[in-house]
Amino acid sequence: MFSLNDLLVILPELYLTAAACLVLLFDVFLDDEHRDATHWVAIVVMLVAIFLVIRGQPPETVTAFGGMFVRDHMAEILKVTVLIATILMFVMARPWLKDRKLFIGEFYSLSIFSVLGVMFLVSAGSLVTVYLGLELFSLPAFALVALNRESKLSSEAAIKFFVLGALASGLLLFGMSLIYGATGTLDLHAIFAAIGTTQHLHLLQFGLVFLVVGIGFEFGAVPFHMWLPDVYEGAPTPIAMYISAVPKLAAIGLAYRLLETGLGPLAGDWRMMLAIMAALSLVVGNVVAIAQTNFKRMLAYSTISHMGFVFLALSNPTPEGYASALFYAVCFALMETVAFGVILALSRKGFDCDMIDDLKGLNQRSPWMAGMMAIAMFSLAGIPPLWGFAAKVLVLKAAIDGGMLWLAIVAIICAIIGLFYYLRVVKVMYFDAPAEDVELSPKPDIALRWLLSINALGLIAMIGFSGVFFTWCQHAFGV
Amino acid sequence: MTTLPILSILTWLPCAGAILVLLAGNARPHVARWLTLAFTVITFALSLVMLTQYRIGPGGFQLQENLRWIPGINTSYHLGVDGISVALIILTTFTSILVIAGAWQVIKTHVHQYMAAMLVLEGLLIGVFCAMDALLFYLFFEAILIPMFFLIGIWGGPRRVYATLKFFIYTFFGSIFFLIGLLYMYHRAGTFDLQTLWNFPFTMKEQSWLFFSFLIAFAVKTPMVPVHTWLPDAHVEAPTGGSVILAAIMLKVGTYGFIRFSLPIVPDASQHFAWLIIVLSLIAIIYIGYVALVQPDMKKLVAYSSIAHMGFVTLGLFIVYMLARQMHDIQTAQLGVQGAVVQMISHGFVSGALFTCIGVMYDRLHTREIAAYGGLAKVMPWFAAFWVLFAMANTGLPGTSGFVGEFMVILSSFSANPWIALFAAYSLIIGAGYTLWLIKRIVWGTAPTKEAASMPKLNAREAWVLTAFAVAVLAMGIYPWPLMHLMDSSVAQLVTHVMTSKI
Amino acid sequence: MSIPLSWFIVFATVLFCISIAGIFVNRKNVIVLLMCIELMLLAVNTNFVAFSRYLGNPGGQVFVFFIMTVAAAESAIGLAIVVLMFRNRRTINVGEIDTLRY
Amino acid sequence: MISQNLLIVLAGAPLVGALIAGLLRNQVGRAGAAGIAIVSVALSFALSCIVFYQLVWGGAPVFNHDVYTWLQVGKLTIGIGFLVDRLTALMLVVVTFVSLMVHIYTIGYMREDPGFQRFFSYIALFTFSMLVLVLANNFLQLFVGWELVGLVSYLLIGFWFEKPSASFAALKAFIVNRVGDFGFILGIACVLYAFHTLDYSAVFAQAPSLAGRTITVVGGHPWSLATLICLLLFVGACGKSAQVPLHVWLPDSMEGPTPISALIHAATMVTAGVFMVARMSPLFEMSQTALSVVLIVGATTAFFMGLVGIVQNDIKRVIAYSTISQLGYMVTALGASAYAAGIFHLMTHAFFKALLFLGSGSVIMAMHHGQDMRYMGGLRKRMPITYLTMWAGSLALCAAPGFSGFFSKDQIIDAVGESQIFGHTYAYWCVLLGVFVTALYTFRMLYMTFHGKPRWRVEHSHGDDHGGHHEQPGVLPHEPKEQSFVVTFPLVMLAIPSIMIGWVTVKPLLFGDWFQGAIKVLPAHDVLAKMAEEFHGTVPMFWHAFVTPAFWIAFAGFAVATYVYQFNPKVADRAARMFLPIFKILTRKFWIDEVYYNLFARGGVRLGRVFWKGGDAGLIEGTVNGSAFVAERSSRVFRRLQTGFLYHYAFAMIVGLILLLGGLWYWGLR
Repeated sequence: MFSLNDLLVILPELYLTAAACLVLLFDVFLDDEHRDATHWVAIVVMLVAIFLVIRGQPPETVTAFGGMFVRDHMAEILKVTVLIATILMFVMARPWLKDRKLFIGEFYSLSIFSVLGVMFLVSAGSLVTVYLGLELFSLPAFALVALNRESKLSSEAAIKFFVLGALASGLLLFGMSLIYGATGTLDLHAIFAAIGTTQHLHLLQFGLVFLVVGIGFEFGAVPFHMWLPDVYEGAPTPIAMYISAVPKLAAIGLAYRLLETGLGPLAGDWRMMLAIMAALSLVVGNVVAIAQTNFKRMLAYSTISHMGFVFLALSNPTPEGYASALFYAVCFALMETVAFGVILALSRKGFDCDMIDDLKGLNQRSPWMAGMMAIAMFSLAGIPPLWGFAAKVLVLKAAIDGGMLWLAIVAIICAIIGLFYYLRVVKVMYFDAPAEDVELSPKPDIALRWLLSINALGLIAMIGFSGVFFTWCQHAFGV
Repeated sequence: MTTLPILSILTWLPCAGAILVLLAGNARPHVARWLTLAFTVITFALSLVMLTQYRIGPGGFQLQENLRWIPGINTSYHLGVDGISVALIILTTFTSILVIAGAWQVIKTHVHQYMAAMLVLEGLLIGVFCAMDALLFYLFFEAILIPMFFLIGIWGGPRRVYATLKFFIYTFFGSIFFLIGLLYMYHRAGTFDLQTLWNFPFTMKEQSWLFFSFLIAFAVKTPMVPVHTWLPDAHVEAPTGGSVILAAIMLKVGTYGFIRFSLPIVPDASQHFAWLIIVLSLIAIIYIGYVALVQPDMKKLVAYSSIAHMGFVTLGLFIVYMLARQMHDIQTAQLGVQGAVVQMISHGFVSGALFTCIGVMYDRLHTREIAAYGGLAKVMPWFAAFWVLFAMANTGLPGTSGFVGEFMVILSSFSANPWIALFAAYSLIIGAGYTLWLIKRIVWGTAPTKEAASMPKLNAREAWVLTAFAVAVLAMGIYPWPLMHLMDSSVAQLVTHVMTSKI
Repeated sequence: MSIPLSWFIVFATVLFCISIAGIFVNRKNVIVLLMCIELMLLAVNTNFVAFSRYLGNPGGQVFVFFIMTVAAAESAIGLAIVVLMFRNRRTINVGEIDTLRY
Repeated sequence: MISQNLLIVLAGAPLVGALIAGLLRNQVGRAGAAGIAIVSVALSFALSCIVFYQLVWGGAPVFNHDVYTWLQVGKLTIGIGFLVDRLTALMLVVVTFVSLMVHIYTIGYMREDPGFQRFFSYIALFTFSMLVLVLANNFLQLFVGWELVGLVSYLLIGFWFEKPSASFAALKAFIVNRVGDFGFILGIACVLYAFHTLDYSAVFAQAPSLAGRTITVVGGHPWSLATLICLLLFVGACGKSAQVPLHVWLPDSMEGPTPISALIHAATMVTAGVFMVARMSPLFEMSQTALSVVLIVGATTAFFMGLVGIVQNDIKRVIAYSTISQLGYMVTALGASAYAAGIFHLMTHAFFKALLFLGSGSVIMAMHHGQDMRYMGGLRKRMPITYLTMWAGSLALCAAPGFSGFFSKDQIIDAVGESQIFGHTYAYWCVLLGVFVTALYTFRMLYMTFHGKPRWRVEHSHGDDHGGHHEQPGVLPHEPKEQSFVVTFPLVMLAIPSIMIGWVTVKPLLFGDWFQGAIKVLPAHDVLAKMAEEFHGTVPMFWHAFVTPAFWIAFAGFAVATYVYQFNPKVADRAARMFLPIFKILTRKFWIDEVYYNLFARGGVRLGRVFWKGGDAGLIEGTVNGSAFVAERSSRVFRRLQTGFLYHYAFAMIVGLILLLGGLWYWGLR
């Protein structure tokens, strides 16, 4: 039976569970003009959660509940990043939500619950916790996508997200059942140990494929990417921002737990699958993104291609590889927040700044915003001296060290293609004349502007601190 | 020796200045202008300080700074300069001042952004020339694209968007393979430190692959035939300042890359494929010469002539193997490399000056068509004098800087193989052909239109900028020894390093 | 005389395939999709129970409880979304939900 | 002992003059510019005389030092310095003297020209460049001076830049010279390859080592290194000294003001090639082949270009072709290893040809910038000084016994006669017949200009607008008259040496070792030595002239010219009609210009277009933009995969699943 230490280990999660419920209750007693209170409370909750995560972090890995819950540095980094990303979303979303009468408490409580799911997922120690974490994360996400009840697009996006998500988790579960059958345990480490002795290797590999599909879906890797563009486009922009950043981080945890902790010995099989998916994602993502006119949709395809980069690193199943993947995912999340943040800042009541052409002549209208967006774009394109460059270098290096030179070359060729659409955004903002009818003035919301600026400038500053951060990442995987 | 991190200051001071200038905002263009000028001047002064601190005798890399950057992949913030980079840095800082002065009233929209971009560009270029870590070099090497992208795209001519996108993607295409090469080297050598890589024994097969990964990057930047087509467009559309920086300094980054990477890291592959480079260089000299001959647009003409002149640089760099390894003629080999480097510097001044001249004319008639001009000698006599001087420098007339490099390269290439010298020397004829035909059409004769006949005289600012260029060109042509002395030991070290095979 | 494990697995696999087929063969109604998803989870459950019985390890059956709970929540959300869909679109015909594409 | 500072002042003074006259043109004004230029050149003339004196009589040793290091790579050091031996000294005096005369003359000739100061700064700059060339003590500096004089010549030919013909001629001159320099620089490179130094003394010291050394340029055919070096250098000489086939620029260069034609395109610059070959005598002596090439080229030029001179009507062009032909004589002398004779003729020619040009210039001024001899005539009375000096010059040119030209040219003819190297017979006939041609065109020119009835008329109607080339030919605003002192003084000053100089110089220059090793001749080639045996002093040589074929041939030329152009001009036209084909060939100058223009100028432009449109715009750009287009297109195609239908999405997932399974089955299962 479990001891109090176990509760201490999952303190952040426990706290967040309680906090989520509290926020929900708290919000019930507020009327619309005091809604801001919920906002600030939610942010405080998140900050406290960050504090708890970092503060209570034991120097070395500890497990709780008979190994069902693992608390290690990787989980810590992922949790902190997710929490930060969510805070960013809260702050940047507020004005947007207010404009659309969507500024409601459910937004916050749902988000917090979803984050909670991620936190369980990334520190899961057994198939059960993996599954529960995943569902706890995705069910609120479905709801969030449908947050805007009047919007046709949102509901369509929600339907697609929901059905495909359910399908994916079904596949994942089926794989889990097979692996359970082959190894006779749900505990990941036990599975790892059992693989050496099992007689049902085929069953195991069979299950592995299903797991890979599930993971691929979470990442949004080709050919399991179909949901991603539609959801990005259909979902309310803040939610799209959330979905672009958080699930990717969760998926890193998911992949590491399942594939490395659980099925490490089968690396020879799954790394090839990941490599193939990586190549497909890179090609499809970059090529299709060129023709997009909707900014969010373009970002979706660019996300797909970036997931290809993450797989590039994962296809080198060494701590170095995982570290690079983690680095990339975190970096990517923070780049996406900037890109979405800018269009959130530029949207107004009745005007969603989500077509690329809406950004025309932004440099004349508000140079600062244009600068932020340009930073995000160049960073996504992996141009130095921006953070995306460091991430790209690390990932490519991981691939080459893993003997996947061909994949690296595919990746860079696709990166060249990718340049087309990132540069097009910059071109539209800087070289085109602004369209008369739309007036592009960023929100007067101070918090948003500051946070956005910090986030964007961070992308430049982080190139200098890449060393430090990468050391953390390596540390997270025990290098 | 002082502990002042002079190189870092040189690199980052302009960038810091850029931020200040941006903060100055669009409302007060003059503040931006003066701030920028101040920063460029200070940087130039500092570069002179660096020159005094650099001890010429021993050569080698000095004023080194080394900080941990990404220990995870064993790359560090490692700066250092040898004679060649010192020369190039001073070229950069010097030219930047003139560019800023040249753009004084010419740039009217988003002045602060223009100035900031220029400053960032300057800083990054200096960074390229002092980076001693391969990844750091790549960082600067590629970061240059961003400010240039904006310079062409925002303040450029009618087809600026096409030109700038082409420029960016073209060069990115080249450098990304370079990146793969770097990572492969890391994979083998376990470090990005240049000095380690220079001595790392790569096998012939690896060297060949690495050679081409380097080649594609530097060939695009230099640019060499057949990947040169971005340059004419970029030049034609870029604002004057952009063209000047592009021609004067950015092209040098490519050849500098050859010096820092291709020659020392993969010497055997370079020897094996030297013929390729030499052939391409000769094609650049002759083929491009003919293409330049028929350009109706002044800027295109000068842009093409730049390509042809850079051909001399690559030629001088890659005959070193024939001379040093096959004929064991170290001295002539040094002559070739030295000539190539001198040509880099000289071309910086000459092409910079020529583009400034074209800019001066463009500001008056807003066209670059050769046919639109004529009789400058009567309309703007002093300006015409400058034109003739720089044109003569472009044709490699003795007494101007243009002569020195070409002379040395031709001389040394003859020892390598008379035919190379024969084709290289052909530029004496074709170069004179296209340059002086241009002069004949725009400086001599009579003005074709009333506007062309009534162009206002040079104003003081333009006159000073051109004078500065002229002084540089003449000084280098009449007394090039100090420059060579500055670089001599570094070149000698390079050649001796290149001589020893890695396999 | 007991039923061999393989029968269960085959049965579960068949169920699973049916459900999947249902998801992309069905062109009509979103509700059918929800049913298919339920069916899929049932297949998984059968697998878990069978395995756990034969391995003599209760973990699988515990997992099944969780799955059933989650399934309930999932279908709740699913139905909610479907309702929303119908409110906005006046249709829940899968073949007509293609505003978001390309 | 010659002091270095003296030499620096000698060479630098004209540069200073040029800079002041050019850059401060408005501050110093017209008089100031002229004064400064003249003073500076006069100064260097005086210093040259001092140097000459010190060297010849003062017993000063040869001066050879670097002033500063220009280039240093490893052990290779190239400096800018001075080598002053008797060859240099002679050139110094000649150059500075003629230059000074021309400077003075210019005051008169350019009096009304707006570009007065510019002109002075140019010619002063030219003097400087020429001095750099002459004083060079290494190949680099030689090349520097070589190109600088080319530059100034370019600027001066195009001096009246608004005239399209002028700027075209300038361009042509520069590019043709560049063709020469192309060979020249390769020659220098070859020297470096052979000797690993560019210093004269070092190279000449090692020159004998060339014997037997070969270089393989075309696979399997080793060439003599010496021959290659000399031929390449000689290409340069051809360019500067307007030898066939690179002579085409010199006639056009007459577009420049007449003083320039006198100074640059007759007296000094064009003789640089001759000077250079003489300077390189130690090298040329090493290669029979090179020498006979020189010989043949020189002889050809001497004869055929002279022929062209006969049919010219522009007074300056006649003298221009005569210049080419005379240069041919000098080069022939070099080819026959009679370097001294070549230099000697160079000197005399400098005087009398400058004289002729300045004289023609004075005529042209009188004719209000009309240059066509068909509208001249009968000027004898009106401008006596010009008339007499021109006669003196012409006689010298035709080698009339006693005149300076006689001494130099007859020696050349004899030398060629003595020479034994390949092609000497051909050369001998060329130079011999050349004498006839020379006499013919010279006296034709004299008669058409000064004798006979005036073929011009005076109309006071249109006022005092100058620059007569706008008016219809042969119509003058006012009577032609003798020019002012500044014009006539140089004529006289030049006439004196044209008449005298031969008497005093022929013996020492040719038949003693006057040059003291500045010129090296192998005993085998030393034709002058052979001639020295027959040489019994200057006076006997003078009397001996009347029994030489050369004299009588020249006299024949004189006779024909006199008969045709003095007594019945009809003959000329009849002859022209009778020998129409030949006449046509000559008037079209053997069609060389047309061929060059169409082949190189036009052809080059056409080639450039092909390269540009086909290569750059077509091939490369096609690929670049094509790939971008492909990316765009494929994007449009692939995005269709995202149909928007839920079941397709699900289907895609399942397909992916099955593919992975299949892949695993195919490869992974073990």
